[in-house]
Amino acid sequence: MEREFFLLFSTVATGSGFLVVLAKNPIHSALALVTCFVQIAALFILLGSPFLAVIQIFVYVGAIMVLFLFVIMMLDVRKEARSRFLTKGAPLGFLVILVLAAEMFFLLTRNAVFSTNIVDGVPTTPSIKELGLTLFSEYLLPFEVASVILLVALIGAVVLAKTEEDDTATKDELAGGVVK
Amino acid sequence: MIPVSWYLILAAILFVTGAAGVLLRRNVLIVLMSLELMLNSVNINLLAFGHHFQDLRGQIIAIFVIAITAAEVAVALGILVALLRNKHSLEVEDLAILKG
Amino acid sequence: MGMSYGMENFIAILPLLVKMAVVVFVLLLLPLPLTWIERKIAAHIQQRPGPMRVGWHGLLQPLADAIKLLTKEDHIPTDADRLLFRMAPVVALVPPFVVFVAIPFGEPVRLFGVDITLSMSNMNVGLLFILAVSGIGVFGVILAGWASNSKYAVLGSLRSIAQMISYEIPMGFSVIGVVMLANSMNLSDIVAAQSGVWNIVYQPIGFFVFFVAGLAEAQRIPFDLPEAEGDLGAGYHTEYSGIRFSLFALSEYLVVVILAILNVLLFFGGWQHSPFFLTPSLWFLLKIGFFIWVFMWFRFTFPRYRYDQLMTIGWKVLLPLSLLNILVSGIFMF
Amino acid sequence: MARSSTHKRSWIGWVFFTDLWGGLRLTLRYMFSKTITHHYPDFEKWVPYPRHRGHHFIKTNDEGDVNCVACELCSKICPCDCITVIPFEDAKGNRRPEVFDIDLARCLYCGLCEDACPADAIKLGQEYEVSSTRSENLVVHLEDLIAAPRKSDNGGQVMAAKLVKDEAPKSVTTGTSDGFDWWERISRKE
Repeated sequence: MEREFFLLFSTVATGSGFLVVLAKNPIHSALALVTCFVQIAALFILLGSPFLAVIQIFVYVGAIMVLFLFVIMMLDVRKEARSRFLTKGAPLGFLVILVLAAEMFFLLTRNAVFSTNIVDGVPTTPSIKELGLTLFSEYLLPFEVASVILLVALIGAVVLAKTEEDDTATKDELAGGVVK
Repeated sequence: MIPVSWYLILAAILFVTGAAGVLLRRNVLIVLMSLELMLNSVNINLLAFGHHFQDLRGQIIAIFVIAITAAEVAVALGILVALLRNKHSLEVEDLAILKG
Repeated sequence: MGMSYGMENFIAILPLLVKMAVVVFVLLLLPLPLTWIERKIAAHIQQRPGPMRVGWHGLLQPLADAIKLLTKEDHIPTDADRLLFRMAPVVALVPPFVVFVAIPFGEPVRLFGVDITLSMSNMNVGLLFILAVSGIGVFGVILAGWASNSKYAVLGSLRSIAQMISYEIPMGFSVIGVVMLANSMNLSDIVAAQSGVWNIVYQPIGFFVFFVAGLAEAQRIPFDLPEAEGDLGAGYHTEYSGIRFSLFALSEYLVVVILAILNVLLFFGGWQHSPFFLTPSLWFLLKIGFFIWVFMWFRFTFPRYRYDQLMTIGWKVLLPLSLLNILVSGIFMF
Repeated sequence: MARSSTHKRSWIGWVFFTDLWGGLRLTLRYMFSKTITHHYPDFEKWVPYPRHRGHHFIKTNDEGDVNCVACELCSKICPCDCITVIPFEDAKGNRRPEVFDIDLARCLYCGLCEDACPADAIKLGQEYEVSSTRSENLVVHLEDLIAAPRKSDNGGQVMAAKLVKDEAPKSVTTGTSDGFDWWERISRKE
């Protein structure tokens, strides 16, 4: 059962991942990315971390992608959809991608350690309580640093999106820019 | 049980897809989205290893990744909106003004 | 989250399948009585009788409306993004249904010698799950607005996005006090924690913020800016007709029901303290009905806020209030 | 209707939403009060004022002949060209209409025919239920016009009525009671 679910989720995730890169219209590729993120959240449940799955949906799907779509809708992308697809340096890029893919393929197939499941017994799902305790004790400093970074990003986004003259568009951008 | 290598292969495929988007596409928005895809594939890896080795740290680092990504996207989109106000273009090559 | 662990035999998942079927059936039929009730309330507030002609006091009117909507022409604008236009109503409908996976309707009951929990999944991140999934609901609105290729629709969905993003934050913060009191994000635990006193007593500010933010999330009056008929036609579903339009209406009604359920579960004790003549689940449903009635009462009483007022209320009133609520509850619990 | 209250509220009222509660109290009272609308067409019917311009009728004189002299002035003045008149000479040697058709689907009930008529024949009466599912039924002839209801003598009242369902459904006033003035229902006792 689990195996079938994994195959289903990973197939859809891979397909929509390709669509992100291949779609001409940014809206389409954003929606493909949303699909991909939802599949990845489902995979997180298979990996025994429901909390991360919900956070994934909350932050990535509910906030980041909505923000993306908001910006895309504010800009005029109809003419973008007709513009040139690839960059000038595309051949070099293709080469790099090929090397990267080959390298990963090589590492994954030649390394025998990960091809078998070495944990015996069913792995237990760590509770949210454990997760929270570890986060707030052992990783307190990184946590605080992350929150400061979020604050800085918030202020930065507001400053960037703010225009000199107070036009009406600022309010919308502010509303979009403040989130996360 | 699903062998951890399956997750690694999936993550690798998504990572390469994302990298292709970053390197090949001209549209800034799609480049940003491909970046998100790469970060997510890394998250899959983190959680897969955390699950595999029964270690909480995988989840915790994934939480940090998600938090920092949120910050990154907010700033990136802010920069994008500010840029578009000055230069009406969404293409990567038109935005290379620092190159002189 | 035993989603796929050890569910080999069919008997084990039979109760789950039955529960799913019941919930889907009820949810699909729920808007019929709700539209009738809403129209009757609207009518009586305006001192008129409302629908009277189809059936006894117009009881069959929603059925007639449904038949009308199903048989109407399904029109797609010329320059619309046809795939997304068709997808949007379905995308809007999915999150409200998914939310019901995590909602409990009472204590476990014994039926045919089997213990049956009155929820589909008693997940330990239930509250977070509900907030996250209802946050996805905005995608249907975005798709509809974008795919219609109409100015009204795009403006409506832009407003929608800004509003939903703004109010999700105070809404999420306002329930933190409740989670602190119950020491859990599991909805059954939250209800169990209110066996003494309802949370409304300890969390009046939290309830206020949640209620107002919920009205905004469901885009009900006085926060129905995204579909303000005065300035936007019908907002994001301006271009929709027939069956697709009715799917949007269905999802809007379900969001209202979810909000009522969440208000009762989080702040009004769920199925606790039922009076002697009611079973706990019926008592729970009664309270949900009361909240739905309150939402409808509000709708026909208040005028709409202006857009800048909406943003001011969200960011300058509700957000500080919810943060203050967290601070105060934290101090008291400490 | 709207009483403009400009008196200044204290901040305590603002914090506890006194004005919102006031609105809610008002609508709650309305929710459980009697409805004030006409229960038309099932139980009540509005009888229009005599000045109302509805379905046309043609007056007859004491001998039973129509007043109309078929001068066709109404047909000429009609802005939407909905009246057809064909004259003939009857046994007494008077000029009378052989055909007098009005297409109610085209008529805009402006009353110009009434003004133009030199013989005090055509008038616009009280009848307003002229709907039909077939447009042919909307062309009324001379005999229909003679039989049509006159101007109302008890206008401006709500009468008890019941719906008669046949080919052309109509609400027919019943009973002998005088009816009542509708405005009484919404008069506010303050």
